[in-house]
Amino acid sequence: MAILADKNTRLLVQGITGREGSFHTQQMIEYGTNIVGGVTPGKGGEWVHSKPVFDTVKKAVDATGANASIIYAPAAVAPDAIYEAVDAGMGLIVCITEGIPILDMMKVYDYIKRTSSRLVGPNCPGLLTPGQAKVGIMPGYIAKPGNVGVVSKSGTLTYEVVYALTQAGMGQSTCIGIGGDPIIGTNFVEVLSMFEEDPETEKVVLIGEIGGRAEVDAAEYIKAHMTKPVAAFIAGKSAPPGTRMGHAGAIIEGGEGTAAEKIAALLDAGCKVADNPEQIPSLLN
Amino acid sequence: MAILADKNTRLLVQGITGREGSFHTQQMIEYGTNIVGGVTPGKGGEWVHSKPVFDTVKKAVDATGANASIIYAPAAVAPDAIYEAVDAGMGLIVCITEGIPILDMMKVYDYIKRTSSRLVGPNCPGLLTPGQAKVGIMPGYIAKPGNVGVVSKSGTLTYEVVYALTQAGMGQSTCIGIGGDPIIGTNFVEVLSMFEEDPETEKVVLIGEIGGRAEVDAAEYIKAHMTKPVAAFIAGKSAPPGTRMGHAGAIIEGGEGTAAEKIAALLDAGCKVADNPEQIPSLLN
Amino acid sequence: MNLHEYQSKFRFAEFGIPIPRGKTATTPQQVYEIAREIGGPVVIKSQVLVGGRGKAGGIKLAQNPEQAETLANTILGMNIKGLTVRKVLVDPAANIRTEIYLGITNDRAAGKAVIMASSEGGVEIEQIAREKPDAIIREHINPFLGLLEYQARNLASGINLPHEHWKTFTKIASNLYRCALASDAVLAEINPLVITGDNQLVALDGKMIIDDNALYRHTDIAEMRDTDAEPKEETQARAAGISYVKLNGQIGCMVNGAGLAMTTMDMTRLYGGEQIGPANFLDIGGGAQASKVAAALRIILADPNVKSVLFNIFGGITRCDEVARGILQALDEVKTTVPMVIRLAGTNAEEGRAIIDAANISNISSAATLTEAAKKAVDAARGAK
Amino acid sequence: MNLHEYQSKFRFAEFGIPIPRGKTATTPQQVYEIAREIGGPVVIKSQVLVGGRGKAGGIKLAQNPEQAETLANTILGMNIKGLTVRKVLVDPAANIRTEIYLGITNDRAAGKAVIMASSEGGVEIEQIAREKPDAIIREHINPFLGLLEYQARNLASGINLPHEHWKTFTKIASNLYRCALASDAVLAEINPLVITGDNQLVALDGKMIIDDNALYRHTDIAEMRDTDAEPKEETQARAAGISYVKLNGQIGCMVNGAGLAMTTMDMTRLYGGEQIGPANFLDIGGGAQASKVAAALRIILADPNVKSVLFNIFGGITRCDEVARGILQALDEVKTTVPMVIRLAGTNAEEGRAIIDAANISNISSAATLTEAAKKAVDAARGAK
Repeated sequence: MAILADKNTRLLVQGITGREGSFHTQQMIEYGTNIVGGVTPGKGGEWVHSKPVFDTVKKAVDATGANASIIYAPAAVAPDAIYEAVDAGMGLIVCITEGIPILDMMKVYDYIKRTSSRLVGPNCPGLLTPGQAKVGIMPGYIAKPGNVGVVSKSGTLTYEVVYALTQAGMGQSTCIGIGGDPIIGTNFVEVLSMFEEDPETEKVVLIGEIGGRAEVDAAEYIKAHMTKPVAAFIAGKSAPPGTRMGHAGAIIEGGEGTAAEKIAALLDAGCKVADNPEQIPSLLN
Repeated sequence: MAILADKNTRLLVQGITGREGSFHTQQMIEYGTNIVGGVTPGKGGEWVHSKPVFDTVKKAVDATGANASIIYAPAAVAPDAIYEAVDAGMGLIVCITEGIPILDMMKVYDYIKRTSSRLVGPNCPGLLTPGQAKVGIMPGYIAKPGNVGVVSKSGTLTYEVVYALTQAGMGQSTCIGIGGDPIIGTNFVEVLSMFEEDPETEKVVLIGEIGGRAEVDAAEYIKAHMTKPVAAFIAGKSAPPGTRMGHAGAIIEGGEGTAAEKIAALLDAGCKVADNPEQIPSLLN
Repeated sequence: MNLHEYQSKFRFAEFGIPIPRGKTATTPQQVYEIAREIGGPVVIKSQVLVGGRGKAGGIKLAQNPEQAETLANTILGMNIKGLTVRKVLVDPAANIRTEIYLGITNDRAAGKAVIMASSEGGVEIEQIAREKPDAIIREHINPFLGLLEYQARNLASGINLPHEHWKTFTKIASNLYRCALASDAVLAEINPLVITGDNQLVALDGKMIIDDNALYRHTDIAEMRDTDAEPKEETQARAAGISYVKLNGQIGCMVNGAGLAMTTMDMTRLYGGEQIGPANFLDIGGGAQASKVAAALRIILADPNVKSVLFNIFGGITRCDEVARGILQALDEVKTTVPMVIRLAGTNAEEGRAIIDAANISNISSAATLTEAAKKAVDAARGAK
Repeated sequence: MNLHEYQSKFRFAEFGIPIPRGKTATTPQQVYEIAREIGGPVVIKSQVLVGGRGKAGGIKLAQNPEQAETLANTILGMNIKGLTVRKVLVDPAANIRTEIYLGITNDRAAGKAVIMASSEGGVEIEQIAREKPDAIIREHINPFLGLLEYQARNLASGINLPHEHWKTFTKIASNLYRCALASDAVLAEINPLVITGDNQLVALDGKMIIDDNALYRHTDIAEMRDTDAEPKEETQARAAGISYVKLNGQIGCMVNGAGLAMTTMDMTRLYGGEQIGPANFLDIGGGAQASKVAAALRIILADPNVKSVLFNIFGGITRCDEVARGILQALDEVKTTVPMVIRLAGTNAEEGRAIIDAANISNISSAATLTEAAKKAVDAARGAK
């Protein structure tokens, strides 16, 4: 088991011939991910890392039976790539692309939520089900199979925590980076509910940051619905209000979205909250 | 019983202070329709035919508990009026307005079909549940309560048929003009299924015309699902291809949408099809 | 509203679609000048709003300006399916390697626009649909998202377009959609879209039909209407707010409501058989004010084929006695001896008929039912033959 | 990207929103000329990208050109929250009857833009939200439909705007939405939107924040960036492709990844207590090429408050030994005696640390964990005091 992706996932790479797409395709193949092909318009018929390249997602799906897609397209064309994947019936779409304008994402979000496709990201490291599938850019070696579910808004901070878990002997069911943009396809609550239902997941780690109220919503969900223990860390305690900290979503606006209120909500929900991400493994014992 | 509207319908008139809106409001009130108020932006606080006028649908709903709306707004603003009614949670929206551009209606249609609101029209005479409610512009005296359901794309042709039924002693459960535009909120099949389920309706009359394939879809539905007898008439047998006959939708394009193919489909579905609308009452015996 | 080929193509060009660098002319001399300016062979294309111009001899290839002028002499003024050619488009002759179909229209059942492409361009899409349905690639267009880039690529992929043309083709598809959207077009078609000998994509022929209901927001397009290219009566009807279509029968019809107007036409054919049928579709709209009835009557009677006139008015909310008075007033203004049958139904229909009968005008009779009225009108048309 | 008041208002005006007919000036003489041209009392408003300009004395009313010049002398060059006033906007003084709030921002939870209005204009929306939450009327904007007319009317109705102003108000709301949309604004705010003594609606103050991710399609807006109005280091960082925010602490942080960068900041505060904390947020992005590290280091060291530097790099797919070499190369280019703590984690972290240690540079030490690194950097900063 695990959530969202496993060894049966038939993954397509949109933007497979690009520098980043090609590099990570190789990484994903080396990890053992079941990549069935890729798409780059105008390059149909070529091969990348022994995988067939198609002109359109439709053709790729017809030929390979792909049921999931990962997108490495540039920001200006990434929304089109997402629509193409949705309209081709992809069940899972992971969008790595950084820098998609919020107006474009509002449309994508409104559109996709009326379909049965699930979008993870954009501007996220993707997901990793240790030992089964790597759908994204997380370094594979940091993880090992186990029963801790990890969900995070961040990239390298997630790697830190996952690596710390692995080194403490705690393997992971699935590790998911949902992205730090203001509008993302899959939020904390949705992932938490998947972990709650996943029989393989026994404990959960949530890594949040300042900005928005996703962590507060997560705390409310945890309080009301979760039976599995959750340990959390919130980045940005020392960030001043009104300034964007890298991630488009990481900004305290109108006094809302502070680390303090998020930590308070999580503590109130019964989570253990770390001051220091290196404490996380010990909080799960 | 009856379908869509009855004496419990709490009707709001959007565009109540306009010439047409005001005239038909009086007609509807005289028929006994339960009109609870009207809306004209900027005229909130006024009264028309002893009914309160509100600035917005939201305010009108809050004050009156309206659950249905009829729209007499001009074509350029009618889509906005429809969105306003949908977003205020109206269950039934009847749009009388003629001449709404098709591009505008495509958006309305895409939007409304994702909500629980039902739109009848635009460019239609509305509906009439004899003895209970008149939601539209059909002359009330042509109808009488009974068990024949009438559904039509047309206006005066509908009046002809309904009047003929009444004069032949056959009352109606509900008479509905769905409109002759290429894109309409409620189609034949939807109304037929309501009539099929309505215990008061025992027989059905369908009045179609050339253009599109709505009557062929209706025939397929009748063949597959209807237990009640259906008599039909299709206008435009003598119309040449490629020319629009008044209604925006009444045009035979690319050899499709002819009266002949529609009549054949209806006959195949077991309907009785009249050559002359004055035969309709006799076909129901 | 239908646009001429040249109007459609010039509008396409405004949206970045490559078209031949042609010009329109109304005289053979102009044709000569344009052909000389273009240099090399030209095609002279009659601009009339009917299909089958080529078969009718309305499209000709000329090798040089002199031949162009000669051919233009034949084409200008010729009659194609009842329409006189008053204008031609002179385009440079193209070296055609491949013909593609690309068009946008509405799919009513889906409630969406649909863009279609086919590698079998140059013939009518209906013909392709009948003969090689699989050769048409379709993409429905979400009205909120518009045509997406990937959809244009799906078309290119579906018609097996070589990769080298994808960029240009998808740009043309996107521009065609922008043009259709900005024009409220219910049809926007490039047929054929050709690949030339030197590997260029060019819209060789174009067609647009604009949503009449949307013309209020496109005054520039509304002004393009070529009233020379339609029967004069249709122009007059439009001005009077009447919906009118000329047909080939003998019975002029005046009806309120489009569905009832078609039904009335059908009744004249039902009882008239093959010889006798409707002379027109005419919907005078709500009410029946004398002035509008008079205008409609003038339009109907201008057709020399009309042997009798059938009024079919369902009173509805207007009372039939008022309608009867309006009709009589109009008949007083428009003098004629053509036999007329007036059928009034609905509120106060009997009073209305009594008013008509009391007027006691020799060429006017009343009828109680549509059947009776249609039979009387057919008999009158037969008698008048 | 934040726009100045004058930039926002001038852009509003391009979209048909009425604004005062003011002009900007950079010298007291220009202020005098503008005030004379306007005639009557004027308001001189400092153009700096911080709130609370009024309280800081950056907004003054002048009765005549002479007084305007005198006041401008005080305002131009003054320091407001660390920013120097280099430009003022000179607006005619308004006769204010009513102050309204009207703004568009994003509701992340809904995934939609939201337009808000309040009859309690003139104060910050957050303050209204805290004190009179019911006084804010909200309408979510469907990204495909845009702001509908009825929604603007719901706002007018909700704030009890007199009917006579509805038409103008809904037009302003619609134009504000068009402006926000066309500018990819994440905030577009008119506060206050005033009704003047002679019953006109005017946008007295305006604010816009543009989505940085969308600047690629708005070169006109990108050019409006006032680099004078932000710390010089942020400008340099942007040019180098580094995400940098200046803070007030003593420990310079250089990290890959935004979340990890914030965490590193937090660790310096966790172990540094109230006295010692982060001097900056800095995300150098993927990898750690020597040139980028060098650029980041120069930016960090330009801050005189910096007493120590903390590198925190999670190797990820890049190997830590490569990262270590890159850092050493950069340190070779940028000479400094500021103590540095380098923490490398991930692939080949130990090899990386070995490379750092082997370089044996007196002011550089390595750390295995973030905790250790943070503690060392804090100690170094304390020692350097």
